[in-house]
Amino acid sequence: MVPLSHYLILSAVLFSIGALGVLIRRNAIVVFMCVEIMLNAVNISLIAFDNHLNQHDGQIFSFMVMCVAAAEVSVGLAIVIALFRNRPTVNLDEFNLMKW
Amino acid sequence: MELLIFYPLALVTILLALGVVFNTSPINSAVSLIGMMLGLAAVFVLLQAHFIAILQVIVYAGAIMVLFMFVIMLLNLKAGDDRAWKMRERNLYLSILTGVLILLGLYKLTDKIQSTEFGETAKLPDTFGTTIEVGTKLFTDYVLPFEVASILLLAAMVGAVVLAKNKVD
Amino acid sequence: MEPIPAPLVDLTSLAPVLVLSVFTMMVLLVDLFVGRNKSVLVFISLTGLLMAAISAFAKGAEIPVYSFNGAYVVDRLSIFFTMIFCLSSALAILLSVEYNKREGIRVGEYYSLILFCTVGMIVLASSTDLIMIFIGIEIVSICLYVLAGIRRGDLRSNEASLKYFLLGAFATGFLLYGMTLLYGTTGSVKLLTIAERLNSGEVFTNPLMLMGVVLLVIGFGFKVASVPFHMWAPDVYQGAPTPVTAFMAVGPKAAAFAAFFRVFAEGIPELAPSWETTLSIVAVLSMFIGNLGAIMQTNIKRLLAFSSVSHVGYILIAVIAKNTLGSASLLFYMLSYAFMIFGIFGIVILLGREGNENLELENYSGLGFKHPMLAFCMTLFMLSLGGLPPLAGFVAKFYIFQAALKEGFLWLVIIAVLNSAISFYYYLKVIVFMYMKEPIGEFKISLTPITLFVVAIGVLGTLELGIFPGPVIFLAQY
Amino acid sequence: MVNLAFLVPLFPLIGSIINGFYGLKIGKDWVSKIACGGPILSFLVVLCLWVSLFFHPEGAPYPEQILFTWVPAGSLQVEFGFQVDPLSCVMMLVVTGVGSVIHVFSIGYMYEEYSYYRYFAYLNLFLFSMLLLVMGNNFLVMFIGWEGVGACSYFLIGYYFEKKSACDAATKAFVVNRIGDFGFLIGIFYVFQTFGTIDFSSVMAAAPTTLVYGSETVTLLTMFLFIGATGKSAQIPLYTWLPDAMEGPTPVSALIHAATMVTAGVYMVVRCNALFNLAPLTLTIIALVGGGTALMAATIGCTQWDIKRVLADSTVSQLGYMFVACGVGAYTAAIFHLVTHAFFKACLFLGSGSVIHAMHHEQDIRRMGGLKDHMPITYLTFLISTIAIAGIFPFSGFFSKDEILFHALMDGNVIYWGMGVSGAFITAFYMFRLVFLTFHGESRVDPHVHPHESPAVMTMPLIILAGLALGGGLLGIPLIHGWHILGNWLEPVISFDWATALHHSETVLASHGHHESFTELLHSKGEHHPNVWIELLLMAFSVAVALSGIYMAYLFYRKHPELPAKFTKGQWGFDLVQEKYRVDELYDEMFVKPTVEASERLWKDADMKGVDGAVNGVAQSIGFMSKIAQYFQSGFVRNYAMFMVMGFVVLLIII
Repeated sequence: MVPLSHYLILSAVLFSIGALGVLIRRNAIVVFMCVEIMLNAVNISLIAFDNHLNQHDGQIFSFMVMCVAAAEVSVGLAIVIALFRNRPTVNLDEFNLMKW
Repeated sequence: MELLIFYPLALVTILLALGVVFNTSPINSAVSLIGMMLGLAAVFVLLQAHFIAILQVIVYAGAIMVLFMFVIMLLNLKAGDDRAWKMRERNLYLSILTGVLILLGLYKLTDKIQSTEFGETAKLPDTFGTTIEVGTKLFTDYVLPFEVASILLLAAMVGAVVLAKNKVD
Repeated sequence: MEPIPAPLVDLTSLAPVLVLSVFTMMVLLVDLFVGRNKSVLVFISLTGLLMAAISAFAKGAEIPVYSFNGAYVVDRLSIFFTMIFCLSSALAILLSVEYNKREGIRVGEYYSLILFCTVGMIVLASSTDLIMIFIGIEIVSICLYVLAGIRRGDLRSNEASLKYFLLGAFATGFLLYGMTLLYGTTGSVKLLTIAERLNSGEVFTNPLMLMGVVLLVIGFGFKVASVPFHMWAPDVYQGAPTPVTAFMAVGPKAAAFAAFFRVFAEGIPELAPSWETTLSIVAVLSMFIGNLGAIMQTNIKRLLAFSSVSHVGYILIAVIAKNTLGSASLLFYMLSYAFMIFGIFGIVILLGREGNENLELENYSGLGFKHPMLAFCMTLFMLSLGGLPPLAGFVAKFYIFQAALKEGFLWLVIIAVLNSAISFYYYLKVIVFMYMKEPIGEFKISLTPITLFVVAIGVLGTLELGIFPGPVIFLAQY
Repeated sequence: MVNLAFLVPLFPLIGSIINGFYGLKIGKDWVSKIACGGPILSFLVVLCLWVSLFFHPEGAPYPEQILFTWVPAGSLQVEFGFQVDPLSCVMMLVVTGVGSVIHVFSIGYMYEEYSYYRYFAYLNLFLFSMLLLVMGNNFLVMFIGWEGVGACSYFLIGYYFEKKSACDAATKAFVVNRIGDFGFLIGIFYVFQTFGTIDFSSVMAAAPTTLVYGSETVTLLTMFLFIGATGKSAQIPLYTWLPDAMEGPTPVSALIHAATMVTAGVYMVVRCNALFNLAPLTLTIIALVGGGTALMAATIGCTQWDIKRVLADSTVSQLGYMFVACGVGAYTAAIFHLVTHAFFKACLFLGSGSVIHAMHHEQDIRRMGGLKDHMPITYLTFLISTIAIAGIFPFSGFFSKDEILFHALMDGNVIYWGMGVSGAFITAFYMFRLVFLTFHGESRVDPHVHPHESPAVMTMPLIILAGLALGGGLLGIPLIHGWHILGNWLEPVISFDWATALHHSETVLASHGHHESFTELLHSKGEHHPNVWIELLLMAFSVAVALSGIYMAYLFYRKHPELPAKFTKGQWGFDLVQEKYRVDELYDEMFVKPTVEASERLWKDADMKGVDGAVNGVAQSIGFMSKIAQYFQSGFVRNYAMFMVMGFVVLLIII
C-alpha cells in the first residue's frame, strides 16, 4: 500500500519541475510542454485524493483538466503559428516589444 | 509490493520530466513528455483509476502530444541552428534565484504535505475507477461541467481556426 | 447493467447561458453566409446579449436557487453580474464595429468569441463548484487569448496574445493545484459543502489547505491582475486591439472577481484569519505598485493598465470584507468601472485613425480646444476613476470602504484613500495634456456615431451612478 | 420657504452649463449676462431664505430640504439635502454676495480674453460647488462641494495654461488639496463609525452623549477633520499651494483664494464645533497651527515684491487668525473674521486686479508707485480695505480681529495672544508697505505704460466691497451687550451643552474605572462676564500696535526709503524669509522627488541598464536587491513568471 503522501510528493516534485521549466526555457513550445507537466502533476494529486477518499469527484476533475489542456494546447499552438508567420522564431526573448 | 512498483515508476517519471526541461532537442523533449505521460498512466492504474489511465494514454499521450509533434514539424524547428532551443543564457544571479525559489517552494510543499494528517484511507470497492462508475457520476452529478466543457472546446476550436487559418478573406 | 438515472437538470437556471450559446452558434453559422459586411452579426450578438440579460430573471423572485447538486446557483450576485457581463460585452461589440472596419479586422468569429467569453463569464459567476469555476475561467481565458491576438498581422497583438497565454496557462496550473488541495483536504468540490465541513471544524488546521488557499490567491490574483501577478496586464493591454482591451479590463475581470468572492467569502470564510493577511498584502501592493507604475507611463493604454491594477487593489478590499455589503459594493464598483472604462476607451478609439492609433499622451495635447466635448467626457472619466464626488467612482469607492469599515479594516481604508489621492497625480496628467498643452499636429478625428454612442452611455452611466446611485445600490443589495 | 433652497446652487449650475457648452456661440455679452445672472438670482433667493429664518420659532430644529436619497446603503443612509440654518445662511450670503460682485468685476477684467466663456463656466461651477459645500446637510454632500471647489480651483489656477508656472501651480494646488481631502474623508468614515450617521444635525446632537471628553476617539476624529481643514484653508503644513495659486486670474484669487474656498476649513470646524469642543488636544493644536501660520505667513508677506503674493500671504495669515479663534472655542469670532475678511480681502484683490489691469499685467510693486493720482477710486477703496485689515477703529477688521485677540487671551493663554498681536503688528507693516510702494511716492512705472482708472464695471464692485469693509464691523460690537448681532444670530448653532457632555463623560469614565471630575472645567465653561475695562485696554493696545506698524512702514518706505535695503542686505534671515522659509524646496526633496524617482527607477531604467545588461553580462553587479527590482516589467515573459513564483514563495512563507 503506497501512502497518500508519497503520491502527493511525487505530484509536488513534478509540479516544481514544470514550473522550473517555464522559468528557464526560452522556447515557447517547450514552455507549453512544461505547463502540461504541471497540469499532469496536479492530476496525480487529484486522483490520489480520490483514491484516499473513495470518491469520484477528483477523477471527473482530472477529466476536465484533460479537456482544458487539449483546448489550451490547440489555442496555444495556433498562437505560435500566427506569431511564426510574422516572425519566424519561437524564442520568447525576442518578443519584447512592449515593456516598462 | 505496490511500493516496489511505485518507486521505480516515480523515479522514471521524474527523470523523464527533467528530460523535457533540460533537453535541447525539441523532438527529444516531446518524446520525453510522452514517456512521462505514459508513466503517469501507470501511476493512475496503481491508484485504481483505470478509466483516467486510459484517457491519459489516448488524450494526452495520443492526441495532445501528436499536436505538439505536428507543430514542431510544421515550423521545422531544429535543434542547434536556433538559439531558442537553448536554455536561457547564463546569468549567475538569476539561475541561483530560480533554483532557490523552486527549491524553497518544493520544500514548503513537501513540508506541508508531510505535516498533514490525512486519516484513514477508505476501503475501496472493486468497481472503483471503472468506466461505469466514472461515467455514471459524469452523467448524473457532473452533467453540467460535462456540457459546459463542450462550449470550452468549441470556443477553443473556433479560436484556433481564427488564429491559424492561412488567409482571412 | 442498470441504466444510468436521468440527471436533475434545471434549465431555467441555465437560461442565460443557453440563450447566449444558441445565439453564439447562430453568429458562427450566419458568418458563413454573409460576405464582408458583418453588421448582421453585430445585430444578432446584441439581440442575444439582450435576451440573455432578460432571461437572467427567469427564476423570478425565489432566489437563491441552487441546482445541479449545488454546482450552480442563481442569486443576487449572479443575476447582477450577468447584467454587467451582458452590458460590457454589448459595449465592447459596439466599440468594435467601427474599430474593426478601420483596422481591417474582418473575422466574423470575433463576435462569436466575445459571446463565448460572455457565456464563460456567466458560468463563472454562477458556479458554486470548483470544477465549474475552473472550466468557466478557462472558457473566459481561452477566448481572451484569441481575442488579444486577433490582429494577426500585427506583431504587438501576437506578442500580447503569447504573453497572456503563457502566463495564463502557468497561472492556471497554480489555480488548479490550489483547487486540488482544497478538494483533497475537505473532500468536496462544492463550495457549500466545503463551507459546511470547515464550519464543523473537521479539517480546520490542515496545513495543506492553507497552502491550497495561497495557490488559489495566485490563480485568481493572476486573473484579476493583482500585484505581483499583474505583470502581464500592461503589455497585454497595450498590444491587444483597443475594444478587446476595454473588454478585458471589465467583463472578465468582473467574472474573476465574482468567482474570487464566491470561493473566498462563501466557500472558505472560516479560513479568513489566514487569507485575510495574504489578500491584504496583495491589495496594498496592488494599490501602491499600480499607482507608482502609472505615474511614469506615457502610453494611455499602459497608464490605464496600471491604474486598473490599483483599482484591483481597492476591489480586493471588498473581497476581504467578505460581508453582504462587500458583495454589493463589488457589484457596484464593477458596474461603475464598466461605464468609465468603456467611455475612456471609446474616446481612445475615436482619437485613433487608420494606421496610427495615437496612443501616446502627447497625442492628447490640446484636445480640450479642438473637441471640447470629448475632452470634457475624458475629464469626467478621469476624475471619476480618481474618485471625485459626485461621480460614480467616488460612490463606488465609498461603498467599498464602508464595507471594509464594517469589518474593522480601518488601516486598509486609510491606505486606500491615500492611494486614491496619489492616483490623481496621473489622472490629472491626462487632463493637463488635454487642456494645458498646445496641440502637436492636427486632429483628424472622424466622430463615428456608434463609438460616440458608447462614450455617451459611459458619461450617462458615470453621472447616474454618481448622482443617483440609489436604485442600483438597492438592486445590488436586494 | 426652505423649499427654495435648491434654487441657490441651481442658478450657477445652469449658468455654468450654458456657458460651458454654448459659450462660444452665444457671444460675450450673453455669456456675461448669464454668468452674472446666476449668482445674483441666487443671492436674491438667499435673501429670502435669510428673511424666513427670522420667523423661525426659537428652539425648533432648523429646516432641511431633502432632495433625494443619495446612498441607500443599508446601514448607511445618505440623503442629498440642504441645510438652512443661521451658520449656513451667513456663509451663503457671503458666497453669493461677494461672488456676484466679483462676477461683475470679472466682466471688465477678463473681457479681452479669448476663452472668456470658459472662465465664466468654471467660475459659476465653482460657485455651485461652494454652495453645495456650505449648504450640505451631511458630511458627504459637503465633501462633494469640498472636492468640487478643489477641482474648479485647479482649472482656474491653470487658466493661463500657456504659462508653465500656472500649470505647475494648478497641479500643486490640487495634489496638496487632495492630501487634505484624504484626511477629511477618513474623518468622515470615522464619524460614521462612531455615530452611525453622517448627518450634521444628528451627529452634533448625539456628540455630547456619545463621545467622551478628551478621549482618543474624538481626538483622532477631529484631527483627521482638521487635516482636511489645513489642506483647504492653507495652514501649516499644507499652505504652500496658496501663494502659488496666484497664477490664476486676479478675480479668481479674490473669490476662491481669499473670500470663499479657503475659508471652507474654518466653516467646517465651526460646523463641527460640537466635536471639536470635546477634543481639547486638537483645539490646542489648531490654535498653535493657526497662530504659527499667522506669524509665518505675515513675515513672508514683508519680503515679497509681487502685489498678489503679498495679498496671498496675508490671506494665509488671516486664515491663521480664524483658526486661532476656533482653537480657543471662539467660533463666533472666527465666523465674524471670516465675513469681514471676505469683504476687505476681496476688495484688496480686486483693487490689485484693477492696478494690474491698468499697468498692463505688471505685478511687481518695485515698478509701481505714485498711482494714487492716476486711479483715485482704486486707491481709496484699497486704502480703506488696508486700514480694515490693519485693524484700525472703526473699520470692520478692527472689530473682528480684536474679538479674536480678546478671546485668545481670555479663553486661551498669553502665547496665542502674543502670536496674534505680533502678527497684527507685522500685518499693519506689510500692508502699508504695499500701499506706500504702490500708490505713493515717485512713479517707477515703465514710461511706455500709462496707468488709467478702470471702467465703472470694475470700480463699482470695489466701492461696494469697500463700503462693506468699512461698515461690516457693525455686525458685532462686542462691548455693548446685545449688540453683537452675529453672535446672537449664530448662538443656536454653536451653543454646546457642556453639562450633558461632561456628565456623560464622567459616567463613561467611571464605568471604566477612571474617576475623573470635570466639575471645574464645567464651571470655567459657564458664563463669564469679562471686565469692560480689560476689553477696552486690549483694544487700545491693539490699535496702538497697528499704528506703530503703520508708522514703521511709513518710516521705511516713505520717509527713509533707503533704510530697508540697509537692513536686509546680506542678512541670511531675510533671505530665508524671502525664499518662503524654503518649505517648497523641502517638500520637493522629501516627497515629490523620491516618488518620481522611485517610479522612474523601477520602470524606466529597468531595461536600459538592468535586464539587457545583466543578460549580456555587461552590467556590473550593483547589488542583488536592485537587480531584482530591475526585473520589474522588463517585457520578458519568463521574468514575469519568475515574479509570480516569487510572490508564491513569499506568500507561502508568510502564511
